[in-house]
Amino acid sequence: MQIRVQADPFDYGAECAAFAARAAGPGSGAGAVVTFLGLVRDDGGRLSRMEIEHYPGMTEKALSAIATEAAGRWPLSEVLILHRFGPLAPGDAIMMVGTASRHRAAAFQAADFLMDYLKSRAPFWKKEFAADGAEWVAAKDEDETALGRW
Amino acid sequence: MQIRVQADPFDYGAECAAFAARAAGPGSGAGAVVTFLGLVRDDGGRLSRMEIEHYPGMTEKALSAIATEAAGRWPLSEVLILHRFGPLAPGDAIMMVGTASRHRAAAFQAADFLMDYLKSRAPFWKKEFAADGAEWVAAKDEDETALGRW
Amino acid sequence: MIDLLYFAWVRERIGLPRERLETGAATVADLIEELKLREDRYAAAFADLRALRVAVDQELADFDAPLAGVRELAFFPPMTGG
Amino acid sequence: MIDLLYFAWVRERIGLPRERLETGAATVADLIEELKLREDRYAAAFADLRALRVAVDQELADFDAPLAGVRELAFFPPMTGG
Repeated sequence: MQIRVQADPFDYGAECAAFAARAAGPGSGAGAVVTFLGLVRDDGGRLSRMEIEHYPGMTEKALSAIATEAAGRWPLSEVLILHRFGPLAPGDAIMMVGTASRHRAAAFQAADFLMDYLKSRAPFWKKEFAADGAEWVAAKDEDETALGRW
Repeated sequence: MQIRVQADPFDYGAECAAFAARAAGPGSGAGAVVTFLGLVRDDGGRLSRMEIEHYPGMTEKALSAIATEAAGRWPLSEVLILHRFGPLAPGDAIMMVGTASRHRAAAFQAADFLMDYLKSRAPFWKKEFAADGAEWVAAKDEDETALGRW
Repeated sequence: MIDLLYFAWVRERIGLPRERLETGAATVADLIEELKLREDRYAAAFADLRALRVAVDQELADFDAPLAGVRELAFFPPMTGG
Repeated sequence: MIDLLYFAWVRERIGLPRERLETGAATVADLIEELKLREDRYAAAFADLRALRVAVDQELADFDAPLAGVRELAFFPPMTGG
């Protein structure tokens, strides 16, 4: 299990390769690896930049708890949650998750679960900066509702 | 949209990086990228090797049809299906799919859909070689049933 | 003339990956009956149609599909990709 | 003494990211009432509790959570990670 919270950019391709190598080593039994990559949408050119604030200390705990919960619900040979904070530009990678399991249904469901929980239970807040001003992104009711799926 | 059928191994990390670069270029609006990687399970050491047979000509057509169907159901900025054939060893990468969309639900669902259809509608057949003999992998009823989800 | 292609255990039971055939059969099912009468290896390969799939000119089809104008017919077990 | 942390627009409305406080409040809700009476900026930040979340010693909690033994309390809007 790997949890990383960082301001620095990450190399998505290199992270995928390293995750698959960890997840699918000899004896892991892994047959399925799923990764999700979240990017800053350019929003039709409206967005000039984004700033992500987080709660150092709690963030790592919350992400570990979410990953541990996923590993308890599905037989995962490996889990990755990597999330950036600080200033970001349109097109930048914000975060990624990785899941690996024997079968694909578990890997898909666990990745989807991680994303749902990460969205509403990890202490990150996005602020968007556009030509017409800056605004904190509002949480969506549907994000909270999504947790009811699990 | 990229469809590739090949005997050669592929570099999963490099494929992920290239897919994300194609999928999330300026103006794509992409905010979510999902990849799935399928590996040869070692089956507790039982499996010594695997051989994948396919139907050249029909394979490419079937994969294109599946990718086109996915792109019609979800707003995808990019789709990748890459599948190997020929001899494979435990731990080897068999195939991968990639999907990119504005929102994560579409990217997850499209990747899951591609896998369900690829499993039952693309002309690939796996033969497993173990110490106690060789056997063609039997299709599972649940794989056919899974198509009913969509 | 029609090209017949066999894959996986269908290929192994029939003993070859492809062959060309002149046939007067009207449908896929008729052609299968014709083949089964020819030799035991065909009878073995086509013994249980529920375990078989057919592609007509590289598209999945039913066993009652007509053969008129068809160039390529493929028989194989249910697919196991992914 | 308790550490109070503020994030996102809560931090902006209150005008600082953290502060230490001596309080006799029994619960999170009591402390909020105490803060609201102190200055307008707290009243503005805590005007609508439905728009707020609280973490007690880095765990999400309810507003009626007791403060006895608590070292760190954080107030913030609903989270928007991912």
